[in-house]
Amino acid sequence: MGKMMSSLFRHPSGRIGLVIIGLYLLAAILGTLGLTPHDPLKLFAIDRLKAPSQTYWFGTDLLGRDAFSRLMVGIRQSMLIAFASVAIATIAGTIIGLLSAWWGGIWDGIFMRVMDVLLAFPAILLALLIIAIVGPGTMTSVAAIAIVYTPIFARVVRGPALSLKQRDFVDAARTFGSSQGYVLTRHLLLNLVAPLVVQVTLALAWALLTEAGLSFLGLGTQPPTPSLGLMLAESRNLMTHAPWLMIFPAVTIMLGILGFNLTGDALRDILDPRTQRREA
Amino acid sequence: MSYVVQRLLTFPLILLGVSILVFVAIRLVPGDAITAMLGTEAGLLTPVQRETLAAYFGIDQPIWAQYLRWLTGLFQGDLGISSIYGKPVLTVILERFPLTLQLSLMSMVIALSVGVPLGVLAASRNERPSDLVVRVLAMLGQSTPNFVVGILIIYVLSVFFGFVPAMGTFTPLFTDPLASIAQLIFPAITLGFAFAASVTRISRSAMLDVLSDDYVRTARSKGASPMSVIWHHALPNALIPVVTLSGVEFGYLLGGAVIVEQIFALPGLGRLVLDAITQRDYALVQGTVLFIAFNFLVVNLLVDLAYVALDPRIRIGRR
Amino acid sequence: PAQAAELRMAWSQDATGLDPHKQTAFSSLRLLELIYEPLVRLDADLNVVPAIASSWEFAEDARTLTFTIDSNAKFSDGAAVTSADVKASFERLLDEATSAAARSNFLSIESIDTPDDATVVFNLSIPDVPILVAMATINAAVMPAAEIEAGTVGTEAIGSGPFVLESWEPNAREVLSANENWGGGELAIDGITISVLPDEMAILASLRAGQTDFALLNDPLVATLVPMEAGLELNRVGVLNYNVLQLNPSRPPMDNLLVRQAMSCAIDRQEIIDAALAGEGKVTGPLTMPAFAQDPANLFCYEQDLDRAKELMAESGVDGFSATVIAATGEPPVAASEAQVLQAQLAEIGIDLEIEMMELNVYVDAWLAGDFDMAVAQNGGRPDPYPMYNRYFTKEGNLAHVSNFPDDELDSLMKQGQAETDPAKRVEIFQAFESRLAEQSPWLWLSTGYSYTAQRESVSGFTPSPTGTLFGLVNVSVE
Amino acid sequence: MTGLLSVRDLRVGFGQNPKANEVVKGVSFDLGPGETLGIVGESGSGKSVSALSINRLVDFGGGRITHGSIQLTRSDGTVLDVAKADEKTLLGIRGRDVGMIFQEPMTSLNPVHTVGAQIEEAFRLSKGLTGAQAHKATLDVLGRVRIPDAQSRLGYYPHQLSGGMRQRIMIAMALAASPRVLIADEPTTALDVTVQAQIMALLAELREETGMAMIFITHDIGLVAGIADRIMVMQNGVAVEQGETDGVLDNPQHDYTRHLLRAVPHFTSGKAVRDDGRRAEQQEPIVKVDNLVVRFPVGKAWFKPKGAIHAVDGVSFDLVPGETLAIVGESGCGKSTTARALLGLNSKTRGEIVTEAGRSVRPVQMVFQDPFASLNPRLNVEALLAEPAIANGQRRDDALRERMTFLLDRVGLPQDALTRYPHQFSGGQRQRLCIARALMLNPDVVVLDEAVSALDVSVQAKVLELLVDLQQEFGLAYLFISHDMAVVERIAHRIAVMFAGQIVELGEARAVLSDPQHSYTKRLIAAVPAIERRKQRFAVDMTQVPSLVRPPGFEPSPAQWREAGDDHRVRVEDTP
Ligand SMILES: Nc1ncnc2c1ncn2[C@@H]1O[C@H](COP(=O)(O)OP(=O)(O)OP(=O)(O)O)[C@@H](O)[C@H]1O
Ligand SMILES: Nc1ncnc2c1ncn2[C@@H]1O[C@H](COP(=O)(O)OP(=O)(O)OP(=O)(O)O)[C@@H](O)[C@H]1O
Ligand SMILES: [Mg+2]
Ligand SMILES: [Mg+2]
Repeated sequence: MGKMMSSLFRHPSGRIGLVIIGLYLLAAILGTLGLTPHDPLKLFAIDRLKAPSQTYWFGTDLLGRDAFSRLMVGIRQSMLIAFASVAIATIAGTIIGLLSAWWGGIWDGIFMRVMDVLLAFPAILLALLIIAIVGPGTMTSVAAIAIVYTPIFARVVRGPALSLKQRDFVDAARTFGSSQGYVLTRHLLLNLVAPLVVQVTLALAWALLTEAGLSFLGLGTQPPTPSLGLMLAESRNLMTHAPWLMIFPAVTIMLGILGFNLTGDALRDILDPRTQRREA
Repeated sequence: MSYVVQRLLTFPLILLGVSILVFVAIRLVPGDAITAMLGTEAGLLTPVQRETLAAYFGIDQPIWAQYLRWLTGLFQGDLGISSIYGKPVLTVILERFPLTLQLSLMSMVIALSVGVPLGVLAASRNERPSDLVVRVLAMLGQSTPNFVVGILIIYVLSVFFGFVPAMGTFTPLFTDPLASIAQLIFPAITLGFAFAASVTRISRSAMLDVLSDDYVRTARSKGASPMSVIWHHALPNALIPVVTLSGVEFGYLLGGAVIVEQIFALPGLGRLVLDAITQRDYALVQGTVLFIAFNFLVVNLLVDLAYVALDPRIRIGRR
Repeated sequence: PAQAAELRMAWSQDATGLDPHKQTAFSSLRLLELIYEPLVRLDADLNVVPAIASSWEFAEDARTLTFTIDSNAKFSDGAAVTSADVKASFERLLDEATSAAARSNFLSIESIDTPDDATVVFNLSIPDVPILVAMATINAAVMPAAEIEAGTVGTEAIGSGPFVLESWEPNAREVLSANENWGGGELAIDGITISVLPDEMAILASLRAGQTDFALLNDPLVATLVPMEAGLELNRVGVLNYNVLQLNPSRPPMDNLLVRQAMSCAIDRQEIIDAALAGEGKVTGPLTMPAFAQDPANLFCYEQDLDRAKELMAESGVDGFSATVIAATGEPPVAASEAQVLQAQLAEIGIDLEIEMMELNVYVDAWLAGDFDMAVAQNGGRPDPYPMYNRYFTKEGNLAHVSNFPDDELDSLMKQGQAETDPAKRVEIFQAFESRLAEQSPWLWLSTGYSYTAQRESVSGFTPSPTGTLFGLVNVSVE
Repeated sequence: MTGLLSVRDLRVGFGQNPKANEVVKGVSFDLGPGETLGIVGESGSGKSVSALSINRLVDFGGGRITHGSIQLTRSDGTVLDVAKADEKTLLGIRGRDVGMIFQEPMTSLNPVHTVGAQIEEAFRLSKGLTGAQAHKATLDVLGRVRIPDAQSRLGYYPHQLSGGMRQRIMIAMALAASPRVLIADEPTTALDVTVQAQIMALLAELREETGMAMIFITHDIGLVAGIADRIMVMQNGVAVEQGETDGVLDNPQHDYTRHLLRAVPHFTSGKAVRDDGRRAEQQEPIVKVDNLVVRFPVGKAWFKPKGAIHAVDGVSFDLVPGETLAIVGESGCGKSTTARALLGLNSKTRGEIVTEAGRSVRPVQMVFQDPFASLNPRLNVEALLAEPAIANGQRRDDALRERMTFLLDRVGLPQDALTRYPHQFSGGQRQRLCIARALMLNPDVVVLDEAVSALDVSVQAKVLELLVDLQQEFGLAYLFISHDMAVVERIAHRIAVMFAGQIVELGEARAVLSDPQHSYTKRLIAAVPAIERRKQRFAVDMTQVPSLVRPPGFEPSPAQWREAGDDHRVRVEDTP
């Protein structure tokens, strides 16, 4: 892992990506610790819709809250949702994809048909329904995004797992009589780390985007907690009054997605066997 | 073609799963057609009134009975009646579908006609300045949420040009092709923006892979010109990932683009189903979701068939 | 009129149906008011004025109400409106199988007589003065007896109103044309095309680009942008609807009067208006109609008084608490902001509010079940206090389980108000009712807002109304 | 100078700084019209890079000619220095003056265009032929490369043709332009010996017909013997020896050439077989395979299979401790399937496999062809070696570690190898690792499926040596699967020849190799290139390997065996 980090850092776009993600994590941590310039929830009644200034770096919103502080907390919220949902989707999808490939036959059929159902189900609607059932909120967004991404991960894992299953080292393990658990974890899963890591970074970018979209539709994070999409949605009608309220969250979302995409790309380069061979 | 038949035979299974899922899910959502219609005034209804309405909306029976009734109807080609529109669900869907289809097609055309040439250009000038510019642009394009693009487009158009694309209703392509395309061009650009960026990146990397393949070297050893090497020998081999991406994106687009339809006030499938959910039009939600899922499956099948057309090596059914 | 134009109108939420007896949604009412007519309607000052009926009269005991039908009144198919149509319409409304929510306002009707084609007599079981105002809504529209018989109400939309519905694509567009047979006079426009543009910023863009002439706006924020645009005008009129923080007095500690009063004292209503509503609103007590309302300054603790609030809190023995407040997403558009400002204000006296935003229907479901600690709500107002609060604050009110506040005094004041025919005395009764409500604070009334329409300069002649009706469009002309 | 091509002090480098990363370090040679130059050398010695420099294709791989000249006499008699020519001129050189055929016939043909279209393109580019003319020319050239039924093959895609067929298409494509120099870069390495023999014969014939000059690149010095006029030996980017074929082969000057000739196995028709460990008369077999049948259903169309691949069809053999049984045969004849069935990796359709419980619970272990593919790249050597033991209930204790270090030592790997990962070893070391791992459970039988085929020739020799040592030390029995007759000759005690899923000849190694009885065995042995047979000319034998797909219910006729010697049995052939 450390090696991956250092090669990421040597990769030109990987470095930019890591720096962006690093800054976002920093903002998120500071936001969580409450180390924001102002209280993100505090209403400064006399300072509504103030343009960016020395006191309020990114201005204030309609309720007179400091936009910069809210952005920091918003980053935390968006990152939290992105990481949590992708983590769940990765774990669930990986397990399903692995077992589907390994067991094959009827199980593969069943698992994959269920995944097909989820895939064929319009993603946003799936999210909408889940949210409508459980009520909007952080956890719901996490669940909704996770459910949407699980089948994608299952597919991403199943393909390579199927070909790994055919690989000689798996056959070799079978000639020793290695246990299923051992083969699944050490031979399949361990070798899936590379494609998974790449997929995870890309999924993080998508999750960030989806979270923003859901919040934009009023279905994601709920006030007063800020999230990037929510801030954007709230500022939508103020576009002409107070453009900064829109510009900063929009740029923040873009940069965040950019950060994940860049990292994902760099990882893909680094983990690509062809490049590896070239380096070796 | 028995593979196609085989695939088609899995459709009912998947659609059955989708239908059960949507049937149960939509009923788990609090509120029903009655509260959707009457809001808080629903509290003024007497029990008798409530039952009458429930019977009217077909939600008076236990859920499995409702499902059976719906399924029976389905087999007779009847998706039920929409409570919002008072028309057969299928009719309503088919009224909305042309817009969504046209919008999806236009976005895809934009994405492909911008993305593929850019990607090929970048790949053939690997690591040179033009490649870097294309890569940076594509990366940024991919990172821009489409609602941001849409809002900006409307804002710029209306503030600086005093113009907005027609909103509210849709002029079908056959009624007035120009007006129809003019109406959808900006939404299509909005949707095509990130899509084009993805296509650019995918075609670039696929081209790079292919350009180092042996048969490209063979073509060069025959004395084929650089143009011919790129377009005739390399590109057809690089198209598979582009087709995969386009197929997936197109499949999603056919499900309706809720946010863009909202911003541009377009009556497409996305808003249809959103409205159906908010107004608890169960039959419409079920019908639309099933329709979208069906389209998705068909598009996926077509993508698989496209692979075969693109790459004779691919034996259908073996993935 | 020659060369008259059609009016291109936009709104963000579409009507949900065409049966005036059943529809209660804001947009549905606005649409149906252009197609159907009730016996009487309210003018911009909330006076009852003729519609289908040219005159009416209450008997002394307030138990008989007689209408004379305007001889000009005709349905859009050319047939004259007769007393039989009126009778059939009200019988339909009262029939439980119709499932009309407004039925509850007309339960006092015992029988309807039609001595001749132009006269309708309502015989009431109890003295019921507010029934006249209740009839002044489109929920009591008169429709052809033949249509009722044929069961085509809600699909055909044949009414006696100024416009005829030519086509309707739900959530997309409706096309109205001028009704040549309308008894109310000549129209200056040929028709109206209403487009549904779900995003109000898009409506604004469309107005700006000249694609829309006239629009109904919900979001005060968007409305405040209109005057800044060259060539656009904003019509703004105070409405009867009120924003309120509903407490649930059946749940502790809101069952404690002192806690409720402390909350009432702790909030700064004007600040909520300034912050959450962009200044677009007026502080109000429970009564929002000018004819009954009293100066809010007279009501209990209507000025923020934190010291008193803290005292009351201390006295109540409740040492701060946490509760959940529900609010509907986007309904009204400012609900989330309101909740956030309330949250900040109540935190001052140790109340920790958690905001739970819900999709509208989910919210309605919870609200109807009375399943909440507190709710940010925007409730509809009526020109008369009786239909407005009877449902909540009498013991047999249909929504008594939502307000959860049975109170003998409120109950009896309500009953008196219903029977009293003398307007001055009625005002007195209901002001007492209002004071009691404010003092008991089962709910914390906050503000009333405005109804907004925006139009291009080319449009003239529109008069807005506190009921929100767009009936004023009958006087509109487009250059 | 009258030469066609004259290369002087060619230096080629890669990357940002080509001068510092030179892989060809000053190569010079001449080629006259009609002459054939063989370039031999180990993998990575710079053979391909030198060849690709001649038409400057090396540019597209990121290579740069840093020094030297490549004087090419063009058809109009002008002399061009290819090393300095611009891209536009080079377009005219490629194909027309210098044609190329490559190693991998599958990947070197464009998979999305029909072979006809690809050949026609070559005609269009070089001779400007289009339409009917091009079509006719294509048919002609297909005839010249002996492709039967050319008309219908035109519409085939590369994947629909066999490897040998594809390589002939490649040759046809190169011939289309009538090049004056044909560069063949390992054109037969990926092919079976019999197919290789066909292609070699074809190339020789065509060279005679057209009079073109040829550069033939290979790592197998035995192969050039039959075709080259001159040989150039390369090592590390330098031509270490150059001269007339006979001179180089019979009287090598450079150490490296001598090494190539000596250390690398060359087929000698049974003269080099082992003479240790003859099978004792009544020795009990440790493994006995009786009438093994393995079938794979194909084209499953709705429940009912269309037929089956009869991958192994009634194979019987046995194996006694300490002996090596080699299974030889062409690609796809069922060698691996037999081995896998023995290990339970494929389920058998019928037949019996009896293994005597010997020293271990798992008496049969396997070493796979590709050492890299059979070692999980994410596990270190310790984990890799421990796996078999742990899978069989042993604990990771000192005893286990001791065994690991013992075996590592035994296969010649350093002690510190335990903490390293597979990619940190060379190919030969990796294969040693695999062997050590197979020995972890102390088996009686080791199945070696093409276990040395992926290794470089000199490494191959060392691994073979190790195998023999281990066999003697531990009394192992080997089932050695290979298509390389030279290797088999050196390790096998007995040989089973497989053809189309069946054993057609089985017996003592020397007998089978020196006196093949079955027609297939004869063909196989005749096709093996050998230095001693360098003057021998093959007839172009176009026999195709029969398809193994049979209709459902098909059963082969029972085998009739004929004794050809003491321990030498041959399947009786149906005389057609
Ligand atoms: N495109 C390239 N970029 C960098 N290095 C290269 C490239 N092509 C070849 N090389 C290096 O040049 C050296 C010579 O390679 P070359 O392909 O000529 O070997 P070869 O003798 O043909 O070997 P083989 O028998 O494996 O084909 C090798 O070390 C190889 O790694
Ligand atoms: N799992 C399988 N499913 C279907 N067919 C198979 C399978 N494994 C092998 N075959 C087929 O069985 C036949 C014998 O294959 P096998 O791998 O045993 O050949 P081989 O002699 O080892 O060839 P090579 O020298 O190329 O390794 C081939 O035609 C092959 O395509
Ligand atoms: Mg080479
Ligand atoms: Mg094999």
